[in-house]
Amino acid sequence: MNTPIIERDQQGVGAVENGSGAKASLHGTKEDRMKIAKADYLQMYYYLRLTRALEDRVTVLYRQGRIAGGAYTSHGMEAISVGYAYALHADDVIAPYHRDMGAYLVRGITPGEVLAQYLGKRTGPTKGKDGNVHLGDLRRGIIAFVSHLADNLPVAAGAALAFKLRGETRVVVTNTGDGGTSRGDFHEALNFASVRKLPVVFFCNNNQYAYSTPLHLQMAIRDVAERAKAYAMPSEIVDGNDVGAVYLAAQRAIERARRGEGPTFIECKTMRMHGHSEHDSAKYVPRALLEEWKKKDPILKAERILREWGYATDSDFQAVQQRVIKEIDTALEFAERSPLPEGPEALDGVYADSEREGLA
Amino acid sequence: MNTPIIERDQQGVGAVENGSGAKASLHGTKEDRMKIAKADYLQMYYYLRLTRALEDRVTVLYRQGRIAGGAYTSHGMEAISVGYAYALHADDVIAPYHRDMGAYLVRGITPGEVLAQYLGKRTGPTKGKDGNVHLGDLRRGIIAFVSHLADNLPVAAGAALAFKLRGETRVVVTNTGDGGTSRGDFHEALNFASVRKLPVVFFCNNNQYAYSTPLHLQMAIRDVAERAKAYAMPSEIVDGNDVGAVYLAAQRAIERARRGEGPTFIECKTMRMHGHSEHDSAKYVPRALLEEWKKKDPILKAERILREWGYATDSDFQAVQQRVIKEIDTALEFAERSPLPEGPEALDGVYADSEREGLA
Amino acid sequence: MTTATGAQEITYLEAISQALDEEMRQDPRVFLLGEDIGVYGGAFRITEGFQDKYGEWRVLDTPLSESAIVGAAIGAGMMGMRPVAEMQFADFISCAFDQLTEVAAKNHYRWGAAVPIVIRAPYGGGIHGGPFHSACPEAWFFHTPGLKIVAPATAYDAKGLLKAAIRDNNPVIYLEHKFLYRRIKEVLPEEEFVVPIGQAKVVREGQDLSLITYGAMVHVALEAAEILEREGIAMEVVDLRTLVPMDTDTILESVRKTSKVMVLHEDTKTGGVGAEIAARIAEQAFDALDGPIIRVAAPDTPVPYSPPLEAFFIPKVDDVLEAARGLAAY
Amino acid sequence: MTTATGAQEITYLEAISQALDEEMRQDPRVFLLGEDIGVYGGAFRITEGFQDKYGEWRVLDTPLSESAIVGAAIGAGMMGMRPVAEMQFADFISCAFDQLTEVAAKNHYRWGAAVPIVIRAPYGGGIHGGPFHSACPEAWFFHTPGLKIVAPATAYDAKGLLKAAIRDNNPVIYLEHKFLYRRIKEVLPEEEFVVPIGQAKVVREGQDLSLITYGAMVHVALEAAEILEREGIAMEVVDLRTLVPMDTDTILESVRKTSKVMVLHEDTKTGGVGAEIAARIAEQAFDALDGPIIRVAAPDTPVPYSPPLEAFFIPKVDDVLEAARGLAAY
Ligand SMILES: Cc1ncc(C[n+]2csc(CCOP(=O)(O)OP(=O)(O)O)c2C)c(N)n1
Ligand SMILES: Cc1ncc(C[n+]2csc(CCOP(=O)(O)OP(=O)(O)O)c2C)c(N)n1
Ligand SMILES: [Mg+2]
Ligand SMILES: [Mg+2]
Repeated sequence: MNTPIIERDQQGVGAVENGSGAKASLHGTKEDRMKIAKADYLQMYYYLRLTRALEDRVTVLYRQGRIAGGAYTSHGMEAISVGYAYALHADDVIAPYHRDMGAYLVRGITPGEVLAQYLGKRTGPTKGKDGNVHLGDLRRGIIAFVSHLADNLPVAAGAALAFKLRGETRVVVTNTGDGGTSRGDFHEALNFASVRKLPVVFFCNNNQYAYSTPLHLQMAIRDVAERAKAYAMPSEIVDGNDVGAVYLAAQRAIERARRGEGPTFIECKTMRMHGHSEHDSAKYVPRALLEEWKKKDPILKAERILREWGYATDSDFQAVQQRVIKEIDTALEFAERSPLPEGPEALDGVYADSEREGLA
Repeated sequence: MNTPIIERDQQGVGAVENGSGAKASLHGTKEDRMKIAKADYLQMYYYLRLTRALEDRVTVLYRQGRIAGGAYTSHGMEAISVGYAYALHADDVIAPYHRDMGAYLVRGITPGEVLAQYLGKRTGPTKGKDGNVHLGDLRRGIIAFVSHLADNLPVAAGAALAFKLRGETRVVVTNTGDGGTSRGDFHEALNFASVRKLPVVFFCNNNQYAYSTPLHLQMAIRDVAERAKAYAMPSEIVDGNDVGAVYLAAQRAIERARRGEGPTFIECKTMRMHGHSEHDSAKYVPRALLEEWKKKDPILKAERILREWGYATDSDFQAVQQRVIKEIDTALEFAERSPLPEGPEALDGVYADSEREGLA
Repeated sequence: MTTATGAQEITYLEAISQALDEEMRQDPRVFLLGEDIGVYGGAFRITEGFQDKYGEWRVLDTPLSESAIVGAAIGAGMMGMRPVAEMQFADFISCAFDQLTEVAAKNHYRWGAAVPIVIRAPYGGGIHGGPFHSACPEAWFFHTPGLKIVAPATAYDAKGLLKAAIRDNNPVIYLEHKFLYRRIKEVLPEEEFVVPIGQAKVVREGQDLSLITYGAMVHVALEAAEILEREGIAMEVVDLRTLVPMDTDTILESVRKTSKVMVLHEDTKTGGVGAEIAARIAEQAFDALDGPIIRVAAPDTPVPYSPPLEAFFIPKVDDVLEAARGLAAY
Repeated sequence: MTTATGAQEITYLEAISQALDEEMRQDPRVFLLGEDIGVYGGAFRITEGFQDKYGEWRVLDTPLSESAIVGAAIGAGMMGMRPVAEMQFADFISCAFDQLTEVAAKNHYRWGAAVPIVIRAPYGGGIHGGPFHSACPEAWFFHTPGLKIVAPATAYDAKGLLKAAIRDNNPVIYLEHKFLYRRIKEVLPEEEFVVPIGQAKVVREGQDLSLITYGAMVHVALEAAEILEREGIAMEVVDLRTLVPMDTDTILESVRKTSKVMVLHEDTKTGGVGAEIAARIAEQAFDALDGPIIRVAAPDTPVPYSPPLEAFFIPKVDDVLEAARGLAAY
């Protein structure tokens, strides 16, 4: 069996050549600086902070026993979903997975809606029908996550097919975990998208574990990006903790898709810093590994770069943090004030009416 | 979209370097001659002839309206299943697909049983329950084909897992079409087998079409062997019309598996010379392509090599042909004489008794 | 065949082609995807010539990937298209099962996203297809809230229900019976028509007992009714046409009228659609019943290949006659 | 908890672990495979410590691939092993559906190859799991000839039926109810025991009406029976324990005794197992019936997440009481 990718990762993914032949993105370079405007970087920083603060609050609520179901966070991986979502146009579409809170927020789901969803309130995007990160809203271009991992990959390809059929230049971005890439639907989706050159970008959050399963028991390859070769699909490996690097890689792939050149696979190397869900202590993850990755926290990394590039100072960071905490407080108030659905609402909405709903 | 692999194939696969990095096997070389004993080559030749004669008879029966269901042949592709099956030990196991008649015969299924199966007779291996090439018999190490393409790939991996768990050195060989590699189960099986280094060899009969679908609408890669890279699985591309080359490639992979070094993927380049099933005129296949491939017929190729190596002469070939025709005549008599099952037998055998049946 | 008036008789198969053609012509959102539906025109030649007419994107040949076919249909449907996906044989729908039950069926309930897709599933036995080319897959999906299922028995319904399915805003499984493809034909109206989803039809009136059925079995039922008539037993035949949502009213009305009821289907018996029909009657019309609710259905086995086995397996006119005589005498 | 006699009370969850442990100890052919069952001990900790005891091959962590898990179990089973595959949640069995219905279920019928595998499926609601972590998947497989299904309601049956399932030569879907895992316990016999597949059990006698049920609903039924007793209604409760093959005799016997019958299940109503039970009764014991056959089941929707919605969705004691009172008065 292969050794896990961890060792190499610790040397900083972006900086090294990788064996897979996939392009490796550098991060924090001067070249990048020219490509990311200050306002954009600051905005992404804000979303990193907002995501972190929101999910930290979810964790607290979970520990207080106020969330009936499970709770999943993207702690330490926020840069991935913030980065890709920020690279999209308003009429593009995302099909996120369960550690993409940042993408929901960038696309306009409010923290209040998220907390309402967690608390099972009628004001959540699913009106209490579904829980946690199963948020969807076609008006905001968000296809709701389905627990069954990789199920939304063919769906994302199909959404991209609709755009292609209509001659639109819209793009779909979807994401999956390293574990999710082992499912048959991953294969069928990437193969189909590649044969038909569909405008879809497949992200993979490689956080080195799928629940308790380490990468080397999940696949025999070192880099998930190797999977793309089976589809003649261009791939890229990126430091998933560097929001700028993710954003630029996403932009490249999205624009490629928009030009009609087909799908791209982007592996984001990162680390799951919490348990699989908040009930899981993740004893199976070596502590040293977590310590190492704590230093690579995407918020710290963003702050370092923002400072280096002269885009922001520590007081700016504090201001953002204060702002997001206030936003989360307000959001929680909203969620708490919101009514629970009434029992018989369980019967509503199994079928759509004859009038088409949602956005086309 | 990629152009189909056809052009290059016409130059003779074995002889050229291929772009995928997979090993390419040469065929008919002196080196091979040292590796294949005369008796073995002649025996394989006999099986090529037997397979051809049997399936030709099936085609005739089909045209005469004497086969109630469909009929699929491996015409022009007999070298693949004869070659891999001949490379196995008696206690190894195969999980063939629908163009592997040669493998059934090598493993000891008789032409009489095959024809009885086609005619729905009680003496067929499925006693009339199933038709055409859905032949299975655990005592002869044959896992019956399931129509749902690629479904038997995880099953083959599981059989190999049993051998590994028990510390046995037995090996499983399975086969799939180029089309079958697009199914999710293909991906899940190869990934699992590779992670656990299971003693299984995955053959792929790349006959350039899946029903009417040409390779470039099936996958974006040029060589199916590229698929193996997603699993860090060694692969090899072989001239599927050269029984010796297939046999030697199978042998290498089987011995590798037997040594505990894990699975191998072997792509056999070939061409489907009949319609998808005997009702299909295959108008969608360019005639010139078929003409070209007719020259590469595996029986002609085997005869050329046997002659070159001094293993046999034309009169030997004629003797074999006479022998197999007689065998098929006898087989058809047997099948015709055999009784049809009685209606109520339809109710038998849904569940196994408490006594274990079949071979362990 | 042409009738005396010069009107053309159309087979069940042609009716399906016509519906697809008309809907594609009228609505640019409609497109087809599946294996071998383009150049080849589909395993049963339903889309023959379509690719010439509508191009290789609106008649899209896919890789051999049922799950991706259905998943892609779902995605395109949510983005405002009207995909019609073909399973080459209904049997292979098992490979797309997860997409249908977990994604297509639940999306609207969970987050209000309509999934206007049609899955065409050529189903049923009688063609010596064996265990993997003969299945009746309806019961699995019948039990999955969020899906609709239609199963036409005539060319008229085949056309009208397919058009309704394409226009419906929900995932609809369209069960087209392979045995009927070329065996039945009728003259269809020249003007456009749609058969609304959710309406059963009394295809033969009778007062002695009711037979509830659908699909190819409708013809078995009618043949049996004809024979029973001569024996003095008037059997009413209800063709469900739609399985979900089920037209329970029409069923109960018939039962209340005749007081005796049988259910007939080609699918295997245990847990089949017939069980639900029987259960609804036993629950909602018990007072009207004058005898047991009899189910005539295939035995609980896979579909066998060999002709005598298959003939034994599939419910026949004789099976219906025997059951009906017994029930009438009850 | 320890009883007065010093005997240890065992939870439903522990009973499952014990059965696995005993069978693995006794039979080297038995091995486990699934996601996170090794180091982690499974999402519900059923196999905690097993990998230390039996090694990383007999307690095999697989990639995230349900279809491969079931397919591999089938292959290993045919080669003489006794695999027990775990679905992390029963809901994900949809991803392995095709392997179960097309390969596992049909192999013996088609060519005589026994497939001695067990699929453990932690199922059911009441734990706020929402639409993807609460499913009752039984009806899909109930309609698939070739599979067996068991659904224990007590720790005793959980242990005894799992041992029987592992020893059975057929594919058995073992439905373990998540809600019961830590909520029920009992003292189990010290000596080895097996609960034979295919035997229902009358868990409470009564003569006024019968309630047929299984799984977590057995406890709802017993609670309702207690209350009804006080109202003077004696309700008999039958715990099916095995769904396939169904013990129709025990059901019919109870119906013949009480003349009135209800069916209760947590799964959604249309096309559920209850439909078949009702249909069998309406077919085979019609003469004994003194009232309609009432089904109490979840409504035809996915399982909603929010507590008030889920509480509404899952059948409750009150639902049973209301139905029972109505039927008793019929
Ligand atoms: C088909 C399927 N099987 C099992 C699960 C249970 N499950 C939920 S998340 C998870 C691990 C996912 O790992 P990965 O894809 O790497 O994503 P990560 O959580 O690490 O971000 C598992 C096994 C599931 N949701 N879907
Ligand atoms: C899952 C599934 N989908 C569709 C089919 C129908 N079908 C039978 S053979 C075939 C083409 C197979 O092509 P390939 O795998 O390349 O094998 P070949 O017949 O070319 O040898 C198709 C589509 C099937 N058997 N299984
Ligand atoms: Mg992961
Ligand atoms: Mg092919």
